[in-house]
Amino acid sequence: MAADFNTMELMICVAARYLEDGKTVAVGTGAPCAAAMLAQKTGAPSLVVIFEAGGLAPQLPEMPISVGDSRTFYRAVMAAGMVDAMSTCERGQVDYAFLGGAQIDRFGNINSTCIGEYEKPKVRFPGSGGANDFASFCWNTMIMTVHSKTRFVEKCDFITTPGYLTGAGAREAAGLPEGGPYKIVTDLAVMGFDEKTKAMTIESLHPHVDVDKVQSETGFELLVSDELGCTELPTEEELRILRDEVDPLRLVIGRS
Amino acid sequence: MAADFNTMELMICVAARYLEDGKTVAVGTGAPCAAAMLAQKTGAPSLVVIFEAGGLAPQLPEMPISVGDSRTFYRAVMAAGMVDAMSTCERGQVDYAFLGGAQIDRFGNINSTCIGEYEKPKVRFPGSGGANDFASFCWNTMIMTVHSKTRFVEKCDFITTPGYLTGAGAREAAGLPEGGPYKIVTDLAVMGFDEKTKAMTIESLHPHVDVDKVQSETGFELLVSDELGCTELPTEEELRILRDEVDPLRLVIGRS
Amino acid sequence: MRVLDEGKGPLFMDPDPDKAREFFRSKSRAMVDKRMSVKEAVERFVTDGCYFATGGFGANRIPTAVCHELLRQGRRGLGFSGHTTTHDFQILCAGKVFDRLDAAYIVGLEARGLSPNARRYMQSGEVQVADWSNYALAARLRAAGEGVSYGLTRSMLGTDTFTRSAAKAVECPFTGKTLCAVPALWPDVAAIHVHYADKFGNAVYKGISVADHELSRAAKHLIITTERIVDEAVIRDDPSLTSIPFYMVDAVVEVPHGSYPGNMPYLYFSDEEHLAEWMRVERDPDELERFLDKYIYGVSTFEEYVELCGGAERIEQLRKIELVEQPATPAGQGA
Amino acid sequence: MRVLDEGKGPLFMDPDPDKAREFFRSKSRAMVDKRMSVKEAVERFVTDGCYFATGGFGANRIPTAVCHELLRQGRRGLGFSGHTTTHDFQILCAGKVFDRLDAAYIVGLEARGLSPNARRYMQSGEVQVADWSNYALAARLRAAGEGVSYGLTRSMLGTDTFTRSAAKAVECPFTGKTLCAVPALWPDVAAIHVHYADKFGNAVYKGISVADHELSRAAKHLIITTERIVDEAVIRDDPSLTSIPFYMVDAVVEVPHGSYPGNMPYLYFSDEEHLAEWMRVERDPDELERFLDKYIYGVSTFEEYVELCGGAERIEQLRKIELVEQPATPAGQGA
Repeated sequence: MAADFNTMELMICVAARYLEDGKTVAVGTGAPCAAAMLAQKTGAPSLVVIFEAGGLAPQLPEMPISVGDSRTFYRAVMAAGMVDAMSTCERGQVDYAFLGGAQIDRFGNINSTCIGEYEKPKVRFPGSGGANDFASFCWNTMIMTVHSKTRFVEKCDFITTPGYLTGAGAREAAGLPEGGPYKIVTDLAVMGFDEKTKAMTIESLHPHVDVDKVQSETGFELLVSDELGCTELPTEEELRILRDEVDPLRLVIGRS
Repeated sequence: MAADFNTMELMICVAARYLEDGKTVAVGTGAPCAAAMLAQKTGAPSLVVIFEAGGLAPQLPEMPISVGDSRTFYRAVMAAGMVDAMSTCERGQVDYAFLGGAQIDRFGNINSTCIGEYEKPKVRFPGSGGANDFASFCWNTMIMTVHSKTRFVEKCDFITTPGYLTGAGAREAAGLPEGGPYKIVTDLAVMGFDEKTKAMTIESLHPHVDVDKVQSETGFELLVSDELGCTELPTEEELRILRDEVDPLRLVIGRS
Repeated sequence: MRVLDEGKGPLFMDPDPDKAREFFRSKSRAMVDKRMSVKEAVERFVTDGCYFATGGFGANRIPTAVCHELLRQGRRGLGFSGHTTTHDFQILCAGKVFDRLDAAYIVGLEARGLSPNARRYMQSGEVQVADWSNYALAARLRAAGEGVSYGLTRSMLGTDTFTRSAAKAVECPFTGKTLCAVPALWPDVAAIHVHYADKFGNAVYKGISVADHELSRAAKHLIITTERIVDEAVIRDDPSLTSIPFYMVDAVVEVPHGSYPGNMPYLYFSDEEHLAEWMRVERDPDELERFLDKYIYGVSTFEEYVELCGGAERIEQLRKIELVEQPATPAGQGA
Repeated sequence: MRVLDEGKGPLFMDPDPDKAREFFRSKSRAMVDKRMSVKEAVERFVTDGCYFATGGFGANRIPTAVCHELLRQGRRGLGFSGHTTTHDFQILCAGKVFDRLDAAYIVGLEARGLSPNARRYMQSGEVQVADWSNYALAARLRAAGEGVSYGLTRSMLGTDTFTRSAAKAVECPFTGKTLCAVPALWPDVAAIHVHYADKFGNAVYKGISVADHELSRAAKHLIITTERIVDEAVIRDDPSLTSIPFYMVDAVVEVPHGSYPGNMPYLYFSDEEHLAEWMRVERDPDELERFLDKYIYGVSTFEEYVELCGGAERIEQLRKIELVEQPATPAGQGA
């Protein structure tokens, strides 16, 4: 019988598996960091973690609260700066970056700036931070988020961070380097992007979820992969490591 | 009676007096460094010395052999890098720079690259090094050199480093920041530059030298300042400090 | 080489490098004693309407004492910028210190959530904003420190972040490709907190530099707050360690625990309980008012503030967390 | 925003950042043991015709062992660049290793005078040259390390140095002022000598960085020669000190006294007598030939070379000079 887990644990375990060994990942706090730490303790022991404020390849003793706090360069190979960290991304040495946001559209564009009129917003969010840079520079960007219609929207109120912009060819036309959204892991499914159109595509459904359910929680029409799969559940071992070693204080997995 | 001194000692003592206290100077090895050290020990105790390779405000224990050797950051306030040192110049914080070269023209342009055809030169010299950058960025550039017709030429074979280029307004037209040649100290005279035309102008004659003598050793017509002066001789005190403290091994002053 | 597109966001500061050069030409390079109180430093260098920037990273190695002092002295109408600004931003919003903002990361405190009061202020329409990415802001400072009028990045392109910035998309003269040009930014004054400095301003920070290398070379005036002031000889004994040379610095202020309630690498972790308290009281403007009266307006020195927050005992607890002897649990979270 | 003028010098390397990104995408980021001999490092990473660059500053913290090995392995047709290159340049000229050159400071050895053989080679017409300033070359490397296609400086403008470079004068899109745009330079391989490194390539140098921060981020392949190899824990114990992260590095070669006869800060001063000997023998090509046979072609390791030059005893003398216990007198000069 499958292990018992909450949706945060599920998302983290699923996301972690996409991080290949020997690659680099730029992470923030919370779930992305947990996914990177889990990957390091499972299939990707030599995954290199980079923080935008300058922490390079730390041996994280616990989850950071800020991407610039001491934990992010605890026993790191280098305590660098933002220019050095971001330059590493810009010249093409960072494989994955994790992003978050309030809204996401079919091309993986993200809004983390505001809802409503820009000059006097209904809701003001933090803005880009390093997200726009990561999404512009890194080869594959990943998103972990809960799946809802208010989040997966037809049109973002503001495009803070580039996905594929208006679709195939648009990044190139804008001058962005090759790269773009890779996987979106939600509490319902894993989505990728259609190779031709760059539109969001359901690739794998979580247990007890069907396409209609995912579509009903999405504000635009999703494509469905020809090779639609069923998400592999977290293993007992993954859950044990996540709970006992990665997040023993349940700072992230306790939020679900 | 005046002290006995050689022309190198004369040039160094004269040049040192132009370095105001509390200012910054970018220096190379040899005579410029001796002038800066002498200034620090006489009228400009808080003159800040900067080396292009990164040494900032060292307490020079002796003359460096290279502008990147250990002496250039001995007990410095910072062992920085070339970008940091040059940026300090480019953003306008360095008052003086000393330059040298094989040829100099009436507008203070300098050749330190080659004599003859560029692709297959008769003589190849080092090239710019940091000289072009210093002359572009620093507020006042200074030259110490022996005075001869082969050095003071009508036209440089190659303009390595900018003086006033083709004269008044030319730096601005080329896009260079404000700045340019300030004083040229030779074994015969001190020359400045005419405010209006930016042409080289005799400002002060060394003892026993007249305008004709200077002109006869110069490959172009020099202007003569309305306030032509007589160079003040090195004092006993200056010479003592130069010989005993700045260059006790006579590495520079022994060359004359 | 053409300008292909341009953001329509406001450009608050002139990117003319010759004007900056004129300023730096007149800035003293004399190695003189620059020690003073935070009160004096703010009085002398931060004027109403000037453009201000903080070093560090939001709640890590931040110049808290300078931020508090800006409130106490009632500074208004400032321009402000930060790559990730969190608790520093929150303090400045509480005093409505700025009304022009180059934003990259604002109103949030990362994993701690969003500041209710900072959001209210940013949603009030009282603040003129340009949006940027973190790296774009760092690139603006870097260009300024290098004395050129713009810097380059390949980010921001194609997004509303670009549109709401004052960046321009330009064609590379070598490759024909599109790059994002960002205008140099010389803040009028910046404050950076460091581990130690001598009285002339030669300063050393440890751990990540964030964008403080760039900021310290770009700021026209620079206030250094430092955990401790050391003899000049400590600096000269190992010049490889120096982060900031004295000639950039205008004021050296000794402020032990000066990043509190933020994290100071190797010395003390952030005080998550106090930061949570900030977030809690911000829900109610009246309660925030009382809170500010108690912790900022009602004290005259930063030392008093630290005392109010638990003083040496609290700092000792935070030291243990910093040294990983105890876990860093965000208040109100955890099992 | 227009291109106002352009240098007519050759551009040896493609400044396309997307091609560089493709390379770096495929470059391994795995933390693996990269220790090898200098022979193996040169065999694997420096191929005939590739573009090579050295770290340090001419005769200060230079990768002498790699330069010697290039001669022993008979590398030809290389491209080469250096901000100030002096003794390193002299060695490479002795082997006619390169025939394309981005020059900023060449043929001279600063206060020591000019290298007769380097001048002969540079006056032979065999070398295709572009001239730059030191800072322009550093700015080219910096742009490359940042992943953009060009960098900016306000130098070089209006001179023949500009004309003989591949720079372009461009109009600033913000101010309308003229700037000098220099194309990004990603060397195929660079060699940098450091104080210590772990086996993965995390490397630390002390003293001035010259342009090695920029070079280490720009080079596609990087050979680190190091005075000593340390345990990974030494690096992780104080990550503030790290100069170069492992993922830039391809080879880690332990070479004690590896900058000899150049200066290594805090360890040994330059051997002015040996450098003077180089200058002397260079006057006569036959004598130079015999000299090279003895010191480079006739030995198989760098250790043998140091032995020939006086070994431990000589190094101890140079250590005393470095520590300012004895003066550093250029040979043949002084009272």
